[in-house]
Amino acid sequence: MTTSLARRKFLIASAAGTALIGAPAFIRNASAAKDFKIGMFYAIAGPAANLFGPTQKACAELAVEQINARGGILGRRVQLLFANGDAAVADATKSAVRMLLEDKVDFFLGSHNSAVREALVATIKARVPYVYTPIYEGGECSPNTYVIADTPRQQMETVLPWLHKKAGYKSVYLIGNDYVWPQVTNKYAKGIFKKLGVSVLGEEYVPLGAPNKFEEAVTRIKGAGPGLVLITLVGGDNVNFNRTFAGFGLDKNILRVSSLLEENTLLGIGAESSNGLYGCMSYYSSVDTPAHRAFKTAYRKKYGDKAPILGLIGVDTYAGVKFVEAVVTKAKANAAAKVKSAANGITFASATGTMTMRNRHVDKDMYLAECKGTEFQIVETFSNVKSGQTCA
Amino acid sequence: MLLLLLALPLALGEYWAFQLGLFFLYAIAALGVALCWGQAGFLPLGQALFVGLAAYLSGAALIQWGEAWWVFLLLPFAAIAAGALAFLLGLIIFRGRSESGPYFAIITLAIALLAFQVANSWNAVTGGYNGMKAIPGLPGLEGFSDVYYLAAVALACAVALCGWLVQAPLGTLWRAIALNERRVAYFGYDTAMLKAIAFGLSGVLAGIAGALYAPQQGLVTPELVGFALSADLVIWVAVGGRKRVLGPVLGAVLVGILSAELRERTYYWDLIVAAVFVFVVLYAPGGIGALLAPLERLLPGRRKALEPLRAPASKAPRSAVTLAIDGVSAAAGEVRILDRLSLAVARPGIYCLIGPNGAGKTSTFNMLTGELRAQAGEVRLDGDILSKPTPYRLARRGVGRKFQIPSVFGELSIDENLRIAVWSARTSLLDWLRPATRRWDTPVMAALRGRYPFLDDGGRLASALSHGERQVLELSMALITEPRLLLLDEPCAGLSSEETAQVREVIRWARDTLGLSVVIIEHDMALVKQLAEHVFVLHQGRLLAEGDVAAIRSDPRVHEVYVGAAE
Amino acid sequence: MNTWVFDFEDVTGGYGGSVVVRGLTGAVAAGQALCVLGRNGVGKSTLLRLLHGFLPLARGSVRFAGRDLAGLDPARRTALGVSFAPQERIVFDDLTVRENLTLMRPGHPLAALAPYFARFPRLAERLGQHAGTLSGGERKLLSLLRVLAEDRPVALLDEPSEGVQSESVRQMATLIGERKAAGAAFVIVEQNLELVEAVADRYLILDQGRTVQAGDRSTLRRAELVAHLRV
Amino acid sequence: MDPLLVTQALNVLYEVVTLAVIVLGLAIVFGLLGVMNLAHGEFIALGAYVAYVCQSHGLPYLAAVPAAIAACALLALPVERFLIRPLYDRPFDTLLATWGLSLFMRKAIEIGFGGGYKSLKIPVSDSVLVLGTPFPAYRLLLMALCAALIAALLLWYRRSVAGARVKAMVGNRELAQAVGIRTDRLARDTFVVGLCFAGLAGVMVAPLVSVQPYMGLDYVLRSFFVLVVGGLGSPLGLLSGAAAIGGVESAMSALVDRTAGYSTVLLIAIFFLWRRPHGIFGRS
Repeated sequence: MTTSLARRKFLIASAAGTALIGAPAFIRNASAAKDFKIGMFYAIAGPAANLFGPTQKACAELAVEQINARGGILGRRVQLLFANGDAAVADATKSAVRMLLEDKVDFFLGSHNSAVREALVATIKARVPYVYTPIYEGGECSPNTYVIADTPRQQMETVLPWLHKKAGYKSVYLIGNDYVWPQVTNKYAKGIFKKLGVSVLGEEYVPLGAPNKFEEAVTRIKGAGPGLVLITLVGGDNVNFNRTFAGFGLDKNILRVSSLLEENTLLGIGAESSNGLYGCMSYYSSVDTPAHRAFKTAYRKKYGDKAPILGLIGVDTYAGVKFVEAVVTKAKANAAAKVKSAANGITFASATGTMTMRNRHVDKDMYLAECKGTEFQIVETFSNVKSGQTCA
Repeated sequence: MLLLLLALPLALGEYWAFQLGLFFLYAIAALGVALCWGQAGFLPLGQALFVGLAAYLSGAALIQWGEAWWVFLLLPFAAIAAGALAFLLGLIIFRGRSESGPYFAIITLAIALLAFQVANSWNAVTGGYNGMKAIPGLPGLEGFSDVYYLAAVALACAVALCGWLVQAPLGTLWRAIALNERRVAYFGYDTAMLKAIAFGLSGVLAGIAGALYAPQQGLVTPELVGFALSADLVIWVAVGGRKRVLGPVLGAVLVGILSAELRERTYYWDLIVAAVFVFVVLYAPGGIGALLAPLERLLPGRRKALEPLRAPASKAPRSAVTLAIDGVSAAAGEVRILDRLSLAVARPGIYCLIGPNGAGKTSTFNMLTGELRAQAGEVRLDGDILSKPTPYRLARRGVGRKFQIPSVFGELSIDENLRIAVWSARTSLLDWLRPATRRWDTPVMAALRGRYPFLDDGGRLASALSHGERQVLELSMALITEPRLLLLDEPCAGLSSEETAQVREVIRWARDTLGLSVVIIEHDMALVKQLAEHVFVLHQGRLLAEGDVAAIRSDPRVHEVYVGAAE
Repeated sequence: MNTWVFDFEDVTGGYGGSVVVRGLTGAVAAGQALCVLGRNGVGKSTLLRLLHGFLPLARGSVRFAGRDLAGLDPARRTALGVSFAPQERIVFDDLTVRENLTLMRPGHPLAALAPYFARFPRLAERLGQHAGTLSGGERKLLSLLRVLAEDRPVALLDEPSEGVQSESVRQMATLIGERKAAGAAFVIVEQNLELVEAVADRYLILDQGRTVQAGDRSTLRRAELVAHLRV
Repeated sequence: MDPLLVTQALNVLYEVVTLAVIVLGLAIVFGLLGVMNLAHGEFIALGAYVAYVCQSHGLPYLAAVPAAIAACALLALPVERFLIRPLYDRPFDTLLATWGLSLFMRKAIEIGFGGGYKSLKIPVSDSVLVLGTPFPAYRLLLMALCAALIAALLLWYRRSVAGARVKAMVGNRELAQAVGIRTDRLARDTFVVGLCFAGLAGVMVAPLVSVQPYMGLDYVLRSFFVLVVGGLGSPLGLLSGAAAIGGVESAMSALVDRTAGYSTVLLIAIFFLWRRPHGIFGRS
């Protein structure tokens, strides 16, 4: 009875279309008890909100639409509740508390930075399972926490040996922002360089959140003369560095690999400065697989011409929601122990294919992309790359 | 009130208790910002530094000893450490430069930016970018809403503390500094110390917020040290109202919670906040707190006038003063203002300093009090060479000054103005905190009240006084400090002849009762004739002539500089 | 219809709401000088600042060529034809002597000032120097020259002779006399009797913000003035 | 000569000269009028976005110059009238009001142009040999343009009548009124010109940096530091401040790394704000 009532309300709301978007929120609350609620953190307001936010939301909603079309999770309609992940940690914490206590969400999904992740872990305290989606430094093994993200191993283990084989660089220079993700990535990369017999000519970090310029660093790199530069700069620093690098003409002789190079950043770097620049992540919008073609068709169909630009940070929420569906369906509950045993070895859909959860991280396909203008051209696919994480 | 606060979580539920608890903590830090900005008149723009420091300390202590009940005893130390750092920083900065304008704000901002880099890079200690994690809750208070009670009690205590400080003599002195710091220094107060105390207390308040933030959140990240929280605190204080005790609390709780709730739902929220902020700065400097004013008036229990207390004796020396200026030269830019000036005040009495405009009369005073640096020559006070004089040090040695344009503290009441003078050179740190100090009275003060009945109307603001009354008030304040040497710059300018006569009598009375040496810059020759026991005539930065009035009048050189060459 | 080029009536006002001068009335015709006399602190400078719009009038009116100047800021009064030389901060220290003289008359040849420079050769020698490097007396001369160079119908001068050597004061008096002959009117606040006696056509003696004596040249008595100015 | 040394020396020079141009607008507004404009960086951003719009419409790069000046002037006029003029002589409130304005402008730019990075094509993309070492041509051109712009402004300030009037107003506002200068209008015009220079600086650096709504933050604080170290109101101060802040940051970045450069600049700024607020040459 209540179920059919809820369904009818849902149908009415859907029929009313976008004009009534404000109203369903109320109706959803009325049907709160039955829906399967995912509390999702993404960039709603803040510096990253315009970069990633719309994609994060669109991809998650696409996944939810597909799941609900098939009858939801365990017969329950899936509902997304949103909170800002591009916020001060205390703001994220209070949103998590609200979702825990008032909304009583069944699962948490987060696409945000590592500091906010630590805040959510500290707040949720494993009471509800939590899946974290964007690229990060690895090492998250808190109980009842699952990670879809690309890890340093998945990135470095693929791109560095491949480029060494193809381009034969003999030496390398490392530059990154001064915080944990670049440091951990570089530590991992240096292990690989040692095995490859590549010498590290320099390693430097620039302050996070400071107005950085890169003329001096680029000149230093020019003097060191490496065959490859490994870039673990983020955001505007990544843009500035690469524009300066090419401006000084270093792009003609030195290869670059950037660890966090998605579509927005490449647009900022621009076609003039992207020659000889590579990236290695689990998603590029130019990946050509049957699954991705289907994904993109569905995405275009749902959002039309004004669809937010596709990129790794954003699309990974799609896989995140699909993981929730797969694991809860298999476990038949969201209790911690059941989810944990169901999760290990489970395979679920991503935008480009499938991923497999092991040790609460995923084995996934990685793509090596070379920048051609402001587009990524996939030059190699690495299948089922292991995360290198060993969470119990 | 407190009961209402404690009952709130039962009505609103655990989530709101958690949320309110956090913003109560922010409100405590905001109270500190308001103490500095609304009371003492300087704006700290990097206050998060102290919140963050205490949070890291408290977090570390909890991680180390979180199981033990006595960890509660450690938390105050985190707050005190933050306060100590603030006090030291304040003392260093304020000693280096006496004013507290926007540059102080930018210094604190730059320090906070540096601290952010340290917190972000020093992985081993702070946990770096991802923060100091797995901080346990306080023993027995692990629930989401449990810290709420602690925060509510802490906030109530902080509000009470601030309310009390604002009422205490310290609050009066802070407000006086905000209005005219130089004048406060001329009353013999160490203004740098007073401001550093305000900054230190604001650090303690920020520290209390930080110390409780760590167990409430379970995580401390570098952004807690950074600019964003510092900026939010300032916006909350501005919008809430920086001059009222409850203003910052209103700002933090209302604006803070509205922002937290609406930012992610309202696309234009940041635009709205920016516009409201600009509006408040431009048109409503009192903030929301100003709306409370009518309510406050309704509250009963206005304090009755209390019996005055006899103030202790001044700590400044009491013996007669000797002053000798010997060959002093000084310049401003290219223009020579004092040119080998020599004059001496050897025994108590009334000395007049006259001369045409630009002769260097006020400059002589400025040179004595250290505002104009002497390039050559020396000044001896009681036989000791005065090197690097400051208004504060001179006041401590019994030298007072009254300015030409009356510089009483306009936004303070007559009573408060007089008290600042009474406390001069009589108070210790402890007295600044004791309300009883407000009742101090001295025979000189009583005598002046007798002469000038308007001084008894203590509640009036000094800005509401007439020009003549302000002149008298400032002269009274100078006399109440019971100086040995008093420098008066045109004490009768703009007074009616009746008022002039009264001032003349008061100066004579003060000389007789206090054994005072008075040096008066005066243009009114009638007054000079009536008052002066000795006259110095200055011309082009030099002593042209000196002697009694009759000798000066008959001096042809004096005649020439005043009226032009004789035919 | 009167013939005054500049006149004021019942002028009352002061700083920040306090009243320093009360009910002052005076007038000057073209080719005349009105001297305002009195001890320091009686409100002479305040009067000039009220006349030129730096301070608001609490009561009274100021007219130039019959036009009421109420509501006009100092810059507009100057543009209309009333020059003003203040008592303090009298020149632009950061500008050269030449710039001080030509600031509002770009391209105007300095040659027109040649007769003045002839009387004050020291200024002519220092045309390229910053005014801030001049001595006090030289600055006063420069200030006066600036006003004379502006060549406006009315000039308000605040103690032009202060700090100036007596030889130069005599030159000043001659210059002001020449300009009067050419039809300019002056309101001069002054304490130097020599200058007053040389140029004044009318006078006004103030004490404590009020007029105690006023009249024309024929009633000007040195002894009385000295009594009001001195001990 | 060691080619790296040549390049690093040019980098230091480049940093100093571009920093001077970035500060120019604030030097006018803060140095001459005493207005602490915390929205300075947002006007630089506005100039950069105007350049982006011009370029994306296929206009020649120089077209951005008049466009940016027009945009900044149009915005500066109401800002002066309603935000700055009521707050003269209230430095704290000016600081806070312009800070509010900067928050507002940043968000407005984000709403208008989106939060993503905009990349502008570099108008001149070749390299030029300097003492045998290649150096990017646009950077050299920019240095020349910046130097020319600063020199022109200094010459104008020193030699022109308008410059003399501004100097007169700054040095002695009351006397300026007495000689007939409409100081309120002159102050308004000076403010507008200052913000136009900020926009112009935005146009000049836009091809070399990441253009995004938050870019203004990078410039405003350093601009203040330059002015504090150099001292207000003097052209020599502007250059020496830029040399001290930009030169030290660039040199430390070249010798050690960015962290050293950034921290040194903060420490220098703190020292000057604390001990020598009137700058290197100023009297305390």
